[in-house]
Amino acid sequence: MQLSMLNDGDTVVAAFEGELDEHTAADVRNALDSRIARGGFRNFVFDFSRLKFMDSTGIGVLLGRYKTLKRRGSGIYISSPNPHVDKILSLAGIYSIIQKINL
Amino acid sequence: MQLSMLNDGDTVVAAFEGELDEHTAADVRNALDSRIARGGFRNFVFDFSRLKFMDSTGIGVLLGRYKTLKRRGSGIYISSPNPHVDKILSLAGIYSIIQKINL
Amino acid sequence: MNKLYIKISADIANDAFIRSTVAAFCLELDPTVEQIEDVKTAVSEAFTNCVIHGYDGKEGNYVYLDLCVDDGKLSIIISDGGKGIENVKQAMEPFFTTKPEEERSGMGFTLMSTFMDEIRVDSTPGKGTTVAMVKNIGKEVA
Amino acid sequence: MNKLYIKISADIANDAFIRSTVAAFCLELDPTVEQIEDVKTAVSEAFTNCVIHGYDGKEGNYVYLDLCVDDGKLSIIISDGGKGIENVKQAMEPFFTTKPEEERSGMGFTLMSTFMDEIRVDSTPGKGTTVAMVKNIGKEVA
Ligand SMILES: Nc1ncnc2c1ncn2[C@@H]1O[C@H](COP(=O)(O)OP(=O)(O)O)[C@@H](O)[C@H]1O
Ligand SMILES: Nc1ncnc2c1ncn2[C@@H]1O[C@H](COP(=O)(O)OP(=O)(O)O)[C@@H](O)[C@H]1O
Repeated sequence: MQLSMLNDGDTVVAAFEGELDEHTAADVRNALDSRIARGGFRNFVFDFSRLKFMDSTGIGVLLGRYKTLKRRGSGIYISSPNPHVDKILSLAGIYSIIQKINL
Repeated sequence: MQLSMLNDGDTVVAAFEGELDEHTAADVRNALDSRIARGGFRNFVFDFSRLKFMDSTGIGVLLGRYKTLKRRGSGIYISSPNPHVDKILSLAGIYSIIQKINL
Repeated sequence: MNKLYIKISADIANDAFIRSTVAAFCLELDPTVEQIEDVKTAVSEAFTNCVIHGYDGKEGNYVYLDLCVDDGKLSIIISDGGKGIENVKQAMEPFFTTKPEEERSGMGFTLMSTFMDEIRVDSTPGKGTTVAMVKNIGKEVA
Repeated sequence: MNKLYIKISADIANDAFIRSTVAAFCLELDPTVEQIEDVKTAVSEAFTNCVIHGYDGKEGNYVYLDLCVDDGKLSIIISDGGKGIENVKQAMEPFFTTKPEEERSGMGFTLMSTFMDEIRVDSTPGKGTTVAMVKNIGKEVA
């Protein structure tokens, strides 16, 4: 699991690459939280275009970050999940609180 | 395991692709034997450039074909084995009876 | 009929290995990409639950898998000898979790039920938990 | 220390699955490409022997693998409950085979001994055969 954080104007793009499960989630949470704490952005995008696999751990990771970002008043987006990740996000109702976009 | 047989003048090139083990050897033996039985060539090349894996089953397959080809008076060659296949062929002394070439 | 039994250290670092191994074992059924992803997800959920809930992440324990592929069907039983579940019906409800502080989503059993064709959970508090799942696999059922 | 036990149908079609599974399990030791190929070959030889010699290819039997990775070392025990070996010393000699008519080369044990750092073969005629092998793995020992 690789996570790279890019700044695009007032938008942060967190690009996920690899497999997100309970084992790899710890580092992902830390990286996301410290970037969010640093601030200096208006929108936050979870770029899932290169995320190959995700289980329900990913739902927890998203919901956890959603709370903090919402409190900050940030725009929150999910970009380009593959069909498998998309199915899980739909099932869990994530798209009713986080908008899906295509970067 | 894929085996393709090419004719290059009076030379037959048997190109191995994939993994050669006891499970995949049966089809390989049949394909080689029926090509050899058809004749019409002076040289026979085992092209291992795309053979990814081989265990000792491969030694038996080679020695079996060597006997028939020798009886026919054909030239016999092994081409471009990867380091792993090369190590096994060397260990089994195959290069003392079949010459290694690079196609 | 092809059978495989696995006993492996209950270490969450083995999660990726286990789901890939199960996926590789059912390749002979000629699954679609979607079926492979479904199976990997269900296995990942069940294995994670054994490690995280069954054994509370404690070392020195084992997770057991019992697989059979036969006639277009994958049967898989995943079990632990951990703390067990008091109320299985409640545990299987969407969003129910006993570890919200670890950001568990409570969607594990929901994904297993959705992605597999059959699921059966047996648990004895103090003894352990067994999750048995079946999925029909192959181009015809896709 | 990470442990894995496998019991699998003694079907030669499982050979590729087994050697890949063992290779995947020792990835955490950060092996070189050459070390992975060495391990895959040794495992393929031992598994093939259980199926072809131990059970003479008969269906309904199992091969057992017992793996442990720890501290830069892979330990692997592969065993069958098959016909066993009368004379282990002779069986381990290069080019010795009891199945020349099936084009076995008799080089199985030689490759196992060459590619692994330790090998020990125990066999009881009528009871089965156990091959225990050890390989030191990692960039330092390469
Ligand atoms: N193997 C297990 N051993 C003990 N408890 C379990 C096990 N699997 C599931 N549970 C219980 O069932 C609940 C729901 O599981 P699940 O739907 O997978 O959600 P989550 O894992 O996100 O909590 C868990 O929170 C836990 O209390
Ligand atoms: N698991 C086993 N059960 C019974 N006999 C075996 C087993 N493994 C090896 N043998 C015996 O040892 C001989 C040598 O084995 P090996 O060096 O692997 O060569 P090969 O498999 O090519 O015959 C075999 O021909 C067989 O007689």
